[in-house]
Amino acid sequence: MIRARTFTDARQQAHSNAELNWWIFMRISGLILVFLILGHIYMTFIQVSESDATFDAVVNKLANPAWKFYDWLILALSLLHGANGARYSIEDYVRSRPNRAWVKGVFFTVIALLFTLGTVGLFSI
Amino acid sequence: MTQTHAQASSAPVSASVPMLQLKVKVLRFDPEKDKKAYWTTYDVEAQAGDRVLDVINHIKWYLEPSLTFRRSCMHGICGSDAMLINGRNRLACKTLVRDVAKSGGTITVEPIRGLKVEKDLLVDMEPFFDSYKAIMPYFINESPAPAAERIQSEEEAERMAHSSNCILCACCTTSCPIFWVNGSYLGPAAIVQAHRFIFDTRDEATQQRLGIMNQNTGVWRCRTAYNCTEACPRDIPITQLIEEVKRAVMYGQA
Amino acid sequence: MYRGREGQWAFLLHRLSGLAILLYLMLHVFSIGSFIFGERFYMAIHETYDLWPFRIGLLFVTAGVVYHAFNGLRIIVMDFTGFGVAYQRQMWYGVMAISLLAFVGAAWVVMPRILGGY
Amino acid sequence: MHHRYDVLVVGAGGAGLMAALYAAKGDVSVACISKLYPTRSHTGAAQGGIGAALGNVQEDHWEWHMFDTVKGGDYLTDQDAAEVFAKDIIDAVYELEHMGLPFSRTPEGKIAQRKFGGHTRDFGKAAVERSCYAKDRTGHMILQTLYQQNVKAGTTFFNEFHVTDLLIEDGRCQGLVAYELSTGELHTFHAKAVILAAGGYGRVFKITSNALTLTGDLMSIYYRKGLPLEDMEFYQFHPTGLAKLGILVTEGIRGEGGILRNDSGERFMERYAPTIKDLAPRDIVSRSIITEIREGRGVGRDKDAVNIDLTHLPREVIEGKLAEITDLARTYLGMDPVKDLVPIQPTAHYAMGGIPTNLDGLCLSDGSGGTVEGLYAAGEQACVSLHGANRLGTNSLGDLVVFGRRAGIAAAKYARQVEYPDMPETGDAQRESVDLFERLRNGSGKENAAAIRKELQESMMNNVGIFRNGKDMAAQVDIIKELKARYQGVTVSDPSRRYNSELIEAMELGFMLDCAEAMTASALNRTESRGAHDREDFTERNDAEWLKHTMAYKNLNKADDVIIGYKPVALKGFTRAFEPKPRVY
Repeated sequence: MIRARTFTDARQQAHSNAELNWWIFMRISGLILVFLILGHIYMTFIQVSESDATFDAVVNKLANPAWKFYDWLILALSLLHGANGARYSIEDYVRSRPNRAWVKGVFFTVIALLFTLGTVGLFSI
Repeated sequence: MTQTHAQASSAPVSASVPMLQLKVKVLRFDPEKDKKAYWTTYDVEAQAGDRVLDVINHIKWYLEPSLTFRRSCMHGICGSDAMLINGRNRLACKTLVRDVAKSGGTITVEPIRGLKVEKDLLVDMEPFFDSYKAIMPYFINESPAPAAERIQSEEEAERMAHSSNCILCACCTTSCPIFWVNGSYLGPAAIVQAHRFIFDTRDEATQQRLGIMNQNTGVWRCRTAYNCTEACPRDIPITQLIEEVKRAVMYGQA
Repeated sequence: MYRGREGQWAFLLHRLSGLAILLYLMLHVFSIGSFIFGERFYMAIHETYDLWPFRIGLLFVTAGVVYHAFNGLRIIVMDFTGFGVAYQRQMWYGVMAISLLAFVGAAWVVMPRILGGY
Repeated sequence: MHHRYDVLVVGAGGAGLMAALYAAKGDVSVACISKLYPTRSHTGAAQGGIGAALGNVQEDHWEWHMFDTVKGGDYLTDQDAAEVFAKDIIDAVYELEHMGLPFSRTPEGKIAQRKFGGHTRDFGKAAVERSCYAKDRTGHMILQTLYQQNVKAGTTFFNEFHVTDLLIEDGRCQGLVAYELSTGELHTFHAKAVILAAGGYGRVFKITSNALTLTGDLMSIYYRKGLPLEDMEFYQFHPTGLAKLGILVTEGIRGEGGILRNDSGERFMERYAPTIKDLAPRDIVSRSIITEIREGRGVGRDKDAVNIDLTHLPREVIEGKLAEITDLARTYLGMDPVKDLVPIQPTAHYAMGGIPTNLDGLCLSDGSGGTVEGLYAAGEQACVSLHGANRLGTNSLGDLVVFGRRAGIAAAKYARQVEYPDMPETGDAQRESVDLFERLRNGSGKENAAAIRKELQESMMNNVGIFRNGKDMAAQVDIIKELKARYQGVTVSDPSRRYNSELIEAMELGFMLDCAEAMTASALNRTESRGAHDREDFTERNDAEWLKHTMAYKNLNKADDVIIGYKPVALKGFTRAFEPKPRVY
């Protein structure tokens, strides 16, 4: 969205709550992720060694639907939280509109693919 | 470049006042002849209580007449002389030499960032005032005015005490890391102005202004870096005001 | 460099840690998700991760996550309370202390394993 | 470049913005030209308040305000102007409030008012709360509010345009020429009516509360046309400027209860004005302070200041209602008014004189009713002679809004009735401005403008300051002649076209020299003491000979010569009149 140069422009632009909703989402998802991710790191990195995260260990753990849901929640929330955070950065630093459009396009596609991959992976076990 | 020494103070000289030896490093740029900005250092003497503006004026008047900057009132009310002094945005007339340098020390002076440099320390202020104008910076109340004043309590008037104190010097907006990289952000100064009207109990256009603040270019671009609050020469708690506007938008739209 | 104070550095670190975490997250989702392509593919990636530079990198990711998490809480306090703004500096020093502790603590636990090859 | 507007306003301070706003309401095209950005104007530095007999705190009447204004002006005030003013200002203040100005409030939610120097109840019985204020930033709020309203009204602004010449032919103003700072280009503006509101010329003095940009440009341009400047000898020294710096410390500080003390802590104003003490008018307080200093009772290293004492006031008052000056004292002197005495000294503050106008702001070309058609003036620039020989505190902000508004309305009305005047060819119109710049750019001399300016400021301060005498002022006439000769040798070294501030400063010095010349000649000529004009060699007010306005003309046929004429004082208002009496408080 370009800057309103006059107040008429400004008035016309002023009717979307998208930014507000994202802003609230960042805070709520952040609050939830604090617990989910710190727990996740503790359980998979501090408590056990990286060497323990073998194929079998992962498959075994994810056989439990509770862990499945836990991990999927992290996947979904953190990708959204991260993607929106990155969108903030892109909108801050990429000033030309055409560039911004394709950078965003490529980025969101990658995120969507990762989300699909993660979801399929989680629920295909 | 080394220049002759002279007295930079506007105050009467008295032999008992110790003079500080200073190097003043100014970032200069004249698009008529320079491809890029360059630093020039001037040697000056000044008193500890002199304003940095006194020192810069002295350079202009006696050492380098082509040095260009804006200034007017000399005491922090007109908002002309916002500059980047020793790495921070300040008004040159509200910054005393003793606060930024010791004898033998260096004062660096650069133009404020995020706005196009026209010449030396003077920048194009139009984009800044465009942002200001975008928030409808005027009182709106279409209902017929009473014969005397509109009544407003002392507490209600006090809600505007900080925001109405703004002198539009641009110290805040041009200290904002987001504004540096993206001028489409309305910036702290415009939001402070919006705050002044949003929290004026007599004003009737609160919803429109909240709408403008609710856009992509409005308050949500604020990442609470606090540079604006630190830079404000009028001690306006800018970040706090912006947060108040954020909450007003949130509850106003909810 | 603009000589901003605590708030500026808090913002910059928050943004940088956020982007770093996002990058790690993307790699992480890809590597874990890759087990749908079979055990050999997964283990090939995983053995690379098992090398010590990656494991030390993970320590930094941990510190980054802790910083991002607690600075995020600081931001929420600032956004939703009147006093948050007034105490932002003190809160940031708190966040830095917690991040440092988390880094040291995690290193304390993890370093022996890395050095021991486990 | 050529522009055409029905009404042009020069200056974007309080008077200019008010005039632009009201001219626009008169259904004509309006543009406002300012050498600064509008919000940089020095109206913003006014602190204390705007006086109007609203009676929100104590009973008050416009007649009392009119009386105080006339008496404050030492009976040189034109009483018709004072009557119009005292009535109009009440509505004007309410209008400002309706424009959203964030006034401080009384507990009932009305506009708050406080005491101010020279404002009394019942024709001088005791001080009255008349100054309507917004903390101690009233001028700032007025300037911001008026600019905001102009943004709303869509006024066209030409920012950073320096007016270099007025086009006047056969007693009719045709427009003006202005220099665009950002390009170095000259622009011709064609107009039906021009309103001058570009402020004062306080920078001719060394210690002044005025901005660096207040160099009397338009007064000087008017004067260079052979047109008169009225009452230039009356220049107000504000009693309280921060020591050494001259930065204004509002009179509101005394309105809130601040007390002036000398080196022994004595409240010396009790000796000079037993009735209203520290709240006496500015000329009296300034003289009292200087007398204390001269008699060796000053404070500070050079014993050239006295103290203002606020320490007995509650912290909330000092940091709330007087926040601005508290900040200034802390910033510049490192002193905290809550616990420290703050050293102050008188500072050059306000020109009572200026371009003579009638009650509608129409400029006068002589002392006997001649006018310049289509040319108006308002604010400090103008002399409606509301302030007479001494202005009361708060009456400058009042002057801006009342006479700015009247000039705007009158100019728009005039512009609706007439056709555009004939305009000279661009080359002819710009000739004088081009010559001016050519001379400054291509001179051969090596004089430094800053050095000349410094000498002017110091000599004016010493010779035409608070206490004056014939000998010093005669010497000053010669000094100004010499400085003007040296000014011819000033050459601008910066050749650039864009943003050539060296060129501007050199041009402004020329304007200042003119103002100083008219001022010194008028002051030397007036052989009495009245209001702010205090002569050691003529210590008494002399109504028999001098109850008249001075009109100073530049002699166009003889260099450095000033012709003095006179204009009668309006001794009657429309409904009230006050006989001249000795002025005691």
